Amino acid sequence: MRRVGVFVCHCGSNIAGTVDVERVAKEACKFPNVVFATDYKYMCSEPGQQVIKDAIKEHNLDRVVVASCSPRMHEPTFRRCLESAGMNPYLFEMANIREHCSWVHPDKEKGTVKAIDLVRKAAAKVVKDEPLQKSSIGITKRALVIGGGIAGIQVALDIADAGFPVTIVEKEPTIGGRMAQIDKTFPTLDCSACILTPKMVDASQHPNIEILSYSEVEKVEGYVGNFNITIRKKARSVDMSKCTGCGTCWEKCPTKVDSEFDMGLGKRKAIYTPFPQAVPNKPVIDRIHCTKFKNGKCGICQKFCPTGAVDFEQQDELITEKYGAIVVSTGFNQFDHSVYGEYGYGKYPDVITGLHFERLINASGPTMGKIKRPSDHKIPETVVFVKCVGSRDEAKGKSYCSRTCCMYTAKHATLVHEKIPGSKSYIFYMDVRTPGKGYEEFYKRTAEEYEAQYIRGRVSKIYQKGDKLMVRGEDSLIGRPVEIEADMVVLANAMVAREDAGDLARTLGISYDKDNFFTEAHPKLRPVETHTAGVFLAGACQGPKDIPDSVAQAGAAASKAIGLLSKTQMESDAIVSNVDESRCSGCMICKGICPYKAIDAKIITERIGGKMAERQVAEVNKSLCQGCGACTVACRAGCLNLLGFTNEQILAEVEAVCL
Amino acid sequence: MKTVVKSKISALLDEIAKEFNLLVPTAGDGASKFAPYTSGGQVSLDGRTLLPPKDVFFPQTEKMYKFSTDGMAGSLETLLEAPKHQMLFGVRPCDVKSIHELDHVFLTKGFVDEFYQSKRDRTFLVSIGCNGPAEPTCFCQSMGVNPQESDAVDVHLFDLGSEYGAVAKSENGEAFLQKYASFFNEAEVQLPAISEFALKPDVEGITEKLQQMFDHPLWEEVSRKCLGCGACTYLCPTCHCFDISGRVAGNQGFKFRCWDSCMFSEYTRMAGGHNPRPSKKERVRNRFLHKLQYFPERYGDLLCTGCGRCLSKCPVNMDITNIIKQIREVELA
Amino acid sequence: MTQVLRAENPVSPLVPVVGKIIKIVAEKIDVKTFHVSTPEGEKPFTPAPGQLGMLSILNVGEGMFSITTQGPNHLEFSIKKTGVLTDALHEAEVGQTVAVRGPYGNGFPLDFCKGKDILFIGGGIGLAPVRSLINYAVENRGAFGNLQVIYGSRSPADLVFKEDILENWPKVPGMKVDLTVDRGDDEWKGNVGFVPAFIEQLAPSPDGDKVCVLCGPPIMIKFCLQSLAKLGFKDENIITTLEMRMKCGVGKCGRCNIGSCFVCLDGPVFTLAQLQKMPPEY
Amino acid sequence: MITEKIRAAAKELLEKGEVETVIGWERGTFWYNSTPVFISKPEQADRLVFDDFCANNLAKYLLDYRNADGKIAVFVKGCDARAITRLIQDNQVKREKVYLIGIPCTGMKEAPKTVSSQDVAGLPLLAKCQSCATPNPVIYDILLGDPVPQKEVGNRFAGVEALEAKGADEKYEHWGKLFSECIRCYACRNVCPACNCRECAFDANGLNWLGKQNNLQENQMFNMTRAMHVAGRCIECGECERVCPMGLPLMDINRKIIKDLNELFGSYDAGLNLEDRPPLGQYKLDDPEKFM
Amino acid sequence: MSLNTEALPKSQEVTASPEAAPQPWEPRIVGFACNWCTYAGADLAGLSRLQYPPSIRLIRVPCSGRVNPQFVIRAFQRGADGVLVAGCHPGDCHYSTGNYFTRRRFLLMQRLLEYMGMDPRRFQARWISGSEGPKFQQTVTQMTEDIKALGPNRKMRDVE
Repeated sequence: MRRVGVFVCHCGSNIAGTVDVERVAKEACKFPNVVFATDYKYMCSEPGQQVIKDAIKEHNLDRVVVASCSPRMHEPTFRRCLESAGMNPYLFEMANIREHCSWVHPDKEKGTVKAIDLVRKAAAKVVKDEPLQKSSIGITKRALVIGGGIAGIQVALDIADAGFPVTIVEKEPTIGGRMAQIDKTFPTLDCSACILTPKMVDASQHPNIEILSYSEVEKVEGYVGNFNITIRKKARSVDMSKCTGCGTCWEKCPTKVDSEFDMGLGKRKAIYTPFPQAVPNKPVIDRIHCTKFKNGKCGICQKFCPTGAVDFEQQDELITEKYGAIVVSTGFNQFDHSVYGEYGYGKYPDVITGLHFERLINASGPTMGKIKRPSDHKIPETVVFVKCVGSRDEAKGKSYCSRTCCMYTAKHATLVHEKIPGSKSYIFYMDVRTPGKGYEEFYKRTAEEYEAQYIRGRVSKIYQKGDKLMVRGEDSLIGRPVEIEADMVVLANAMVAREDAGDLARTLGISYDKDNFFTEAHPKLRPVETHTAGVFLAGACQGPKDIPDSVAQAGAAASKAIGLLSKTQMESDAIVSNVDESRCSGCMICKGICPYKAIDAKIITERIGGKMAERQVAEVNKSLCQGCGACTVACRAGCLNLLGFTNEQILAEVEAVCL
Repeated sequence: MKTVVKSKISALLDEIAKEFNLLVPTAGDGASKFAPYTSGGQVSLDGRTLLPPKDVFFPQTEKMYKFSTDGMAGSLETLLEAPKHQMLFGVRPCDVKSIHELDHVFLTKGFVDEFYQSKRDRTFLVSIGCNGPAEPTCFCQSMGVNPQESDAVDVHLFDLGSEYGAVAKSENGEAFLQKYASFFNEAEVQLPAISEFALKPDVEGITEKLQQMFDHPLWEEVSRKCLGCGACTYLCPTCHCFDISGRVAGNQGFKFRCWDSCMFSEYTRMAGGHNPRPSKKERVRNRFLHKLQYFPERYGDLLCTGCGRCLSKCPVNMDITNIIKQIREVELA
Repeated sequence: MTQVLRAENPVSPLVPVVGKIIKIVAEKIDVKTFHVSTPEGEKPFTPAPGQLGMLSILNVGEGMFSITTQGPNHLEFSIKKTGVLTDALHEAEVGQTVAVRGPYGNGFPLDFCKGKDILFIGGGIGLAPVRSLINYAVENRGAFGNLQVIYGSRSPADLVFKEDILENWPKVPGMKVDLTVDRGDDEWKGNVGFVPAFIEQLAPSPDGDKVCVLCGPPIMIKFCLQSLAKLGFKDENIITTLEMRMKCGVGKCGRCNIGSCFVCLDGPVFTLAQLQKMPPEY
Repeated sequence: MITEKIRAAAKELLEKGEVETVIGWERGTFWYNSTPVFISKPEQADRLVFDDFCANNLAKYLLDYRNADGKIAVFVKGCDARAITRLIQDNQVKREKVYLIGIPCTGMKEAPKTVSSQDVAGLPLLAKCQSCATPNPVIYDILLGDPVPQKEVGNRFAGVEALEAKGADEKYEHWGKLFSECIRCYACRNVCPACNCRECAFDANGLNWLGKQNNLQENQMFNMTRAMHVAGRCIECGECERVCPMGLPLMDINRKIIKDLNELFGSYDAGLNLEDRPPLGQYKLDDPEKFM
Repeated sequence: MSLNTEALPKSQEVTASPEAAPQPWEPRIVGFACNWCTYAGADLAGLSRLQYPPSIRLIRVPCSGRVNPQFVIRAFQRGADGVLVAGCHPGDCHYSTGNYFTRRRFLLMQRLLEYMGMDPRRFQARWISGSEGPKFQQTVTQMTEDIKALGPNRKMRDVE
């Protein structure tokens, strides 16, 4: 008979508060096969784990049940504890009597009864557990970075410096991401391009880094250490090997189009590079607006190109590569505040967003750094800044705070003061949040030295009056409505996830939250990992954050990836499917079910009725199988069993719970 | 001979039901079987029931003992309660013989099965004779059964057309006829002639012949069409193979015995996987040899009373009379 | 020819009585001998040599095992780890409650063997059923002629009942014990080789109507029979035991039949002559 | 006429040695019993017969010939042919190892009550043939006789709909009574071409999906599990209902599953063409999720 | 199999919960929760201290695709009053396609259970993601109320 030990945790008062842990331990002794049961204040603590190790030796236990918190939290912890006590870590089950019991059932009596049931369930399952071994698989020592913003570049550089080849896949024609659009960076006001472009150049020149710009990830197959990733290299219509980036083509190109990079404030040609310091500095033809593609005429760029690099016949190219780790750093979008009809965006050209303002003050921007009103290019005297547009607003926008608006609005006010002498800035705010190093001091200087007028209140309406914009709001500190005549209004829009974030998450098989930001494995303990092994996160794609945090996360994600790639062999999980070949009839219905293509047919020969005969049976590739178990239900005869969650174990749990 | 008019039978049954736990052949919806009598209920005294009376004494599932475990300790308690006195009314001679053969198995050879015995000793048997094949598939006459009369009962009723002729076959039978004499009147009777049977297999000397036919290719041919289901064995009044298994729920549990069929594939499979009868050929051969050779060798009777149930319900019309004919036609070297 | 010993049975032969494991002897890694007695400390029943008992752990299952020997108030079962029940038994400890019923089977033909020389041949765990007869012969030494035990196993570590085969039995007057192993190791002094070859090497003479009791894996029995035939042993004098799946143990559930006889009731002990007359289906 | 064609075809195949064995029907105990027969010599071909009582579906016997060296010929009616298609899809039969002789079928008859009445015409069609949707074989090597016109089959789900309309307790009462009649002889499973596992989950002694007792709960578990296992595989050949000794209306269960499969995942009939895959073996992104 | 059928279990629903019992009857619901979403959602409900009746017992499975319809029948057999199968929203499955099969299997299974006479409220399948703690709480609360109204389950239950 098995010798099971049950260990009930108090978790301080988290469990002991609403579950009578002593009674649970006492009842556990009566369960079949349980030979030892005790309770302790903190099972997961060092002394707690020692209690388990001692009990294993003293009562020579061969199976352990811990009744404490969620296995998603401490299952690995207790498995390691068992391993150090010389026991197979898979002869272990947890009963979740905290999240699923003590924290949600105030009635102590009923909570205790439920806890006892959960422990009986775990004990019934552990009796059926068999020792399992992890199998090891090889690792492709190569990383893929999706998104070439500052976070992506930093990750690529760190991994490349560690000696592993990295590929950056960037949707836009150039890397640089959002940061390239920004003029100055708070709090030190050093110029964004000055700190970004060297990194971009480092990335382009680093021997270990390959940049695939104007490309997207099409399909991701395989699993940690062995991802097969199909990348679509969109047709640039320019032959990268021949093009020298001389710029003749985009000078001669007759077609002018609104530049997305300049947020529509400036123009670009049909054949263009988004901004001068683009890396790779090779143009792309915008096939939607280029007359050659629209009606077959023109083709001037091809004529004037000295190296004949322009090639209209170029098609999308699909390449499939093997990678060991993936880091997602696809950045963020600005909140589309058209829902706030009252702010008049779209009706009044002089009501612009933060990024528009960044393009205006940028030296390589459409106005060569001079702040001019988009409507009549006059220099504005009075500029009003409106914060929390779309943030902290569950009704119309996003419930969260976008963390960066307070700081970049203060920066904008500082720059308005510097660039337009005698100008006046007003800032409508709810709160001013300055969580970073030197942030509060920077905000103080803006308010005091640069006389930026902070008004605590929300803006209710903006309307045009003559060539002025009337900004009506309320100053909640003095409790009076306020109306300001402004020449220009800058809205600090919320940071939201990319619109295709959901599709990318599905392609990668990672989960995402209600705002489409990618979900980290654990908010506090594993912020840069996802639940899908081998896929890591960096930057704003995981949640709103500023450049310092993004770069810090980039370093963390890179170290995780390096940690994975530095191993020669990787242990694949022991929870995999297993075929009982003597009973398998080879119908292969399981093969069509497996999402990882881990099941295939194999021919075995055996002696039937005196002569050797061949027969087809299913075979599970233990390294591909991720242990989802969908195949076990499709197999009618029950020859496919998922080790760790076998049919017998789950049936035992069902019976124990219904006792 | 004492006779009773058929129309008074239901009244007689009402009386009996007061004293006995009365079981009668019913043909309500679903298959015809022996079921507790409900006055005015569906009683069908012509033809034989599809389900044999064997499960009156040897139920398909029967709890033997319950047990409880507590860590290493444990206790068990037999679940043997003798049923109230019961009467099995309207059994056909072929079924009477089958009961007699089950007695061989469960009550002799050194061990007595109390579960069977406790029911068998408390059952008063009343049989009704047939004047010919009740179903087209009947062939009891050729298997040594007198369709009109059976002896190993308490009371036998001859079918005389509009009335029954009652003959006591045991003291209990005598007492029964005394007790219910009001229903009977004395009359001279003339047994009707037994009508012709369609199936007349000749079983003369078949046991001896089969002793040399274990490896004969006949079995390969015969067994090909069998599906290996258990219909024949579960409908057969004489088949008595059973399995012992248990059910555990936490610390409580019980052990039960239930019908099993030698035709099932895992019937003789041992723990290590070795199976002395791995394919249909061995299993079909074993079933017919058990009925026509092994049982006669051991107990003296053929283990087939010619009721024809297996013949009528076999999905592929496996016909024991045809197999007997084929065995007869085989010339041994 | 086989006289039948029956012990009375309080209730149905299918309902066991509660027993307890009072001692466990680890013979080798996958064989243990369990000493079983009733909670009151007596013998559940008195079997004859060669008889079987149905041993069970209540909430696990039931299995038929040969009773290798018996003491004044306990029975001994030697059990190899092969299935669900035997696994549970091998993990059980002293004091574990079991249920036991029996005795079943015909047991060895004592009258037939009395007064004759007996050659016991055992292979691996096959020695267990034979040991019940050997111990009976040792206790009633006078009733039997010369005794010889030829016992072989895969390796020295696989030898079971070491106490009997190395100390007790060699000291018994008129009793010879010859051991062999398929693969020796450095301490092993005895013979190395398969049992059938070892038999031919020892060449025991069949005269004096010597009886030979033979148990072991089917493959070993097949070759031993050939060797014994060469040495002139008559079929009626060669006795062996068979192993079949058994459920009721009293010849009623129909499962363990070979031809018309039931291994659990008419066996498990058969002479070679009987076996040759039975259909080859075991 | 058909019988002569059958005998001729079988004799020719065996004489030319094209096939090792021919599986067909022969006359059984009475004139209304036709029973499967396995012929391996040309002269035995005269035992073959095709009449109004050849209800057995011969497809499943091919499972016993998996390791046969030569080809096997088998006579297939409309329903049998669908069973062959399913067995090929389940990799239990290789198309090239089977020679299919198709027979257009006008439906098989119930057995008469008494032996003597020889009149066949008056006998009603078997329940399974009354609602037969594929009288002509969908797959064959040769076809004996020209295709039979497709019968107008009423709403095959009428029985199911009638049952669905009942209240929960009424339905439980209905099925509870029927399932307590089941004696678990497994004839329905052993005759069913969809149940082609090497060893049934219920027979594996280690895996106790099903208790051995015969009570209402275990019978419910058996019947419901079998319904889910043959979901998408049942070709409505009706053999399970025909062979059930207790006469349980098993097709009411299988037809309910087929009705639901068609309603939920698009019209699908098992065994009609080789490329289909059972609905439960695949999915569509826009599958309905009414109750999720 | 005529005589010894246990009395066919009374199939009418016990409406009022038996007052006599000292403890008010608490329905017993067996829940199969997929480890990546619903189990995490239940954890989140715990983290956020969302109270719900203690009638559910969750069995963790790697994916809702692992839940075999036969487990559901076994649960009802052994005395469950309600069964919940919950997993990730289609598209969120950690194993990408697991819950598509769950959806197909249990759409069919629920109709079969209903066809066999089981009250549909006793068997529920839900998509509950890792961030939907409140939805988990509402599902359990709602299901408990439904089943309290229905009373203990008599159908398909081992009559020991």
